[in-house]
Amino acid sequence: MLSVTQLTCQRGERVLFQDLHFELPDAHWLQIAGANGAGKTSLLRILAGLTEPVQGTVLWNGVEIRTERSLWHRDLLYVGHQGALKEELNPEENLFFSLGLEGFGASPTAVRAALQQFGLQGREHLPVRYLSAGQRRRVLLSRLLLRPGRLWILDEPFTALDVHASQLMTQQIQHHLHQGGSAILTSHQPIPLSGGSCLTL
Amino acid sequence: MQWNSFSDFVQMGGYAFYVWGSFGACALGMLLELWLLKRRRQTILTRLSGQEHLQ
Amino acid sequence: MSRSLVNWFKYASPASFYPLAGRMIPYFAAAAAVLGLAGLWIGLLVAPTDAQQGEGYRIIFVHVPASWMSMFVYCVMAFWSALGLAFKTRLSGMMTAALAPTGALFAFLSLWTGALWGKPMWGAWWVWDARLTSQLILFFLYLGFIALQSSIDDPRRADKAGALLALVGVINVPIIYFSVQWWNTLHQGASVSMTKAPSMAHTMLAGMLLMALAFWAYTIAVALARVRCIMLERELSSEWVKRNATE
Amino acid sequence: MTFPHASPFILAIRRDLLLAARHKTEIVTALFFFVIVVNLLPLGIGPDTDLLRKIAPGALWIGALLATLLGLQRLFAPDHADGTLEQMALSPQSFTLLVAGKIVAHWLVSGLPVVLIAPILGVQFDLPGRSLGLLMLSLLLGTPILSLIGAVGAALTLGVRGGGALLSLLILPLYIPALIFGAGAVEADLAGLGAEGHFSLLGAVLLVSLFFAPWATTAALRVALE
Repeated sequence: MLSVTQLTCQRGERVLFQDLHFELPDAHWLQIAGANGAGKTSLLRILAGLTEPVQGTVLWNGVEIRTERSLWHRDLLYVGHQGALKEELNPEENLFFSLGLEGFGASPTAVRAALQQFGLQGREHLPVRYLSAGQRRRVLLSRLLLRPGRLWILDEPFTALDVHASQLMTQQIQHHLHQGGSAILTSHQPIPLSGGSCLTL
Repeated sequence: MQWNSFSDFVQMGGYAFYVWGSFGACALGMLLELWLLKRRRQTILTRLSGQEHLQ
Repeated sequence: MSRSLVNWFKYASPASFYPLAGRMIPYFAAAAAVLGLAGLWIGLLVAPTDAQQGEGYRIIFVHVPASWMSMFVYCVMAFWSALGLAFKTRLSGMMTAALAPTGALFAFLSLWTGALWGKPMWGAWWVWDARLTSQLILFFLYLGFIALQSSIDDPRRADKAGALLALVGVINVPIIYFSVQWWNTLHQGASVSMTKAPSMAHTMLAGMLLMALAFWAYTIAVALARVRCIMLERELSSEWVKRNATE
Repeated sequence: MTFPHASPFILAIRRDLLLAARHKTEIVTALFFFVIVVNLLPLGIGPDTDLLRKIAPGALWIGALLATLLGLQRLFAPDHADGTLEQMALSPQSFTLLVAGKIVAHWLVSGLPVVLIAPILGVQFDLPGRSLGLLMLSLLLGTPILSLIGAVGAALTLGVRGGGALLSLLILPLYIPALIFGAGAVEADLAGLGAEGHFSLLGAVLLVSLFFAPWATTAALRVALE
C-alpha cells in the first residue's frame, strides 16, 4: 500500500501543489488528472523517488521510500514520459538491456512473445529509429509483461496508442489489478476500469 | 616611525610601484566588492518595493 | 502563512538568520576597519626596513593574509557543503554561495601581489614556484565553482551541485599542492622559493597578524551581507521577506 | 543474446560498448583529434629533435587530456535525454555500480585507444624504446583517472547551460596531478632519475579516484535528475 501525506511540490518559485494526502491500497488504481503544468509528472517523479519533495512523506507498506530505495524500486515499475528507448538498438536489445540493468533477466523467447503480444512481430530486429511513435510506445509497454512489479506508475500510457493497443493496455492493467497489484497513471481520457479513483491537481 | 618625510614614505625606498600596486589592488578589489554588494542589495530591495505596490 | 511556518521548522531557517546576520554585520565591519587601520599603521609606518629586501617586503602585509584567507575560505566552503549534504539545511548552500566570490577575490589578490613582489625580488613577474602554481589552481577552482552555480537556475540544484564540487575540490587541493611541489623539485626551475621568508621581527609579525584578522572580519561581514541578498532573492515571495525587508 | 543473467555492471559496460560500436565515427574522431593535436605541436615549436624528445611526454599527455574531454560531454547526455538515466536511477540494482560500468565503458572506448596509439606518436617525437614502454604504462594507469574524474564533471554539468565549456573549466584543474605524475614519470626516466616514485603516486591517485569518483558521480547524477 502506498500512502502519501502532506506532500508539497515546488518548482522554482512556484508552488505546484501542497498538503496532498492520499492512500492507494493493493488491487486499486488511481488516475491523476489536471491541466498542463499542474504538476502531474512532478508528482509521479516524487512518488518514484527521483525528486525530493519540499515537504511531506511517501510511504510504501509503511516504510519511507528513500530509506529502503532498493526494496521500493524492486516493487515499482515506472514508465516515464521519455521512454528510455535507444534509437540505435532494436526492440529486443532495448528490452534485454533495460531488464538486465534492473537485475531481471529475460529469456529471448519471453521477450519475443511480449513484443508479439503488442503486435511488433517482424520488427524485433529493426532499430527503434525506424519505428513510429505508437510502435515505440508498444515496445515500452511490453516491459509491463516482462518485469514484475507490485505498483505501476505510468506517465500518459495511452499517448500515441491506437484503439486496439489502448484496449490491450487496459486489459493489462486489469490483469495486474486482479493479481493484487496497484497502478497510478496520468491520462486525459476516462479509463473504463473499476476499482479506481481520480485525483485532480 | 620609519620615515623622515612624506615623500620618503611615498617613494618606499624605490619600491613605490610594487608596494602601492599591491596595497592599491587590495583596496580597489575590496571597494569594488562592497560596491557590487550594495548595488545587488538595492536592486533586490527595489524589486521588493515594486511587489508591494502591486498588491 | 502556513508555508512560512513550514519553512521555519524545516530549515535552519533563513527567516530567523536574516535579522541575526543584519545585527552582526556592523560589528564585523567595525572590527575590520579598526584592525585594518592598526595593521596598516604598523605595517607601513612602524615596522623596520628589511635588511635584504628593503621596503619592497612590505607587500607581505597584504600578500600573506590574502593567501591565507583564500585557502581558509575554501575550507569553510567545503565545511558548509558537507553540512548541507548531510543535514539538508538550506542555509549552508547559501553560505557557500556567499563565500565563493570573496574567496576568489582573495585568491586573485594573492596572485596579483605575489607577482608584484616577485618582480623586484626575483626579476620575474611569474615563476613556476609550487606555491604560486597551486594558488593559481585554487583560483581556477573558485572560478569553476562560481561558474557552475551561476549556470544552474534552480537554487536547490545549484546548491547541491556546488556542494559536491566543493567537496571534490577540497579532496583534490592537498593532492594538487603535493603534486605541484613534487613537480617543482624535479624541475628546479626557480631557485628562489617563497618559503624562505626573512626571520621576522616582532613588529612585522604583529602587523601581519593584525592584517590577517582584519581580512577575516572583512570576509565575515561581506559574506553575511551577501547571504542576506541571496536570501531575499531566493525567497522573494515568502511572508518573512515582506515583513523584514522594510526593517 | 546470451547470458540473460549477467551482472548489471557487466551489462552496463556491454550496453555502452554496443552503442559505441554503432557510432564508430565518434570513437575514430576522438582518436583522430588526439593524433592531430599532438602532431600540431612540433609544427608550432619547430623540428628540433632534442627539444621534441623533451616535450614528448607532456605533449602526449595533454593530447590525451583533451581527447578525453571531447568524449566526456556525451558520457551521460544521451542517456539523460532519452530517459535511460532515469530508469537506471530507479533500478533496484546499485545505481553507483551501473554508473561505474558506464565509466569503464567510456575508458575502454576513449582511453584505451589513446594508450595503444601513443607509441606511434612517441616514435614521431624520437622517444627511445624504453620511454615508449613507460609512456604506455603511465597512460594505462592515468587515462582511467581522466575518465573517473571526468565523469564527476560530466554529471555535474549535465543539462546545464554552456555545459561543454563549463566541463573543461571544472575538470582541467583536477587533472593536474595525473598530468604531473604521468608525464613526469617518462621525463624523470629520460633524465635518469628513476620513475618508480611517479608510478606509485599515479597509482595512489588512481585508487583515490576509484574510491571517490563513482560515488560523487552518482550523487551528482541524482541532483541532475531532480
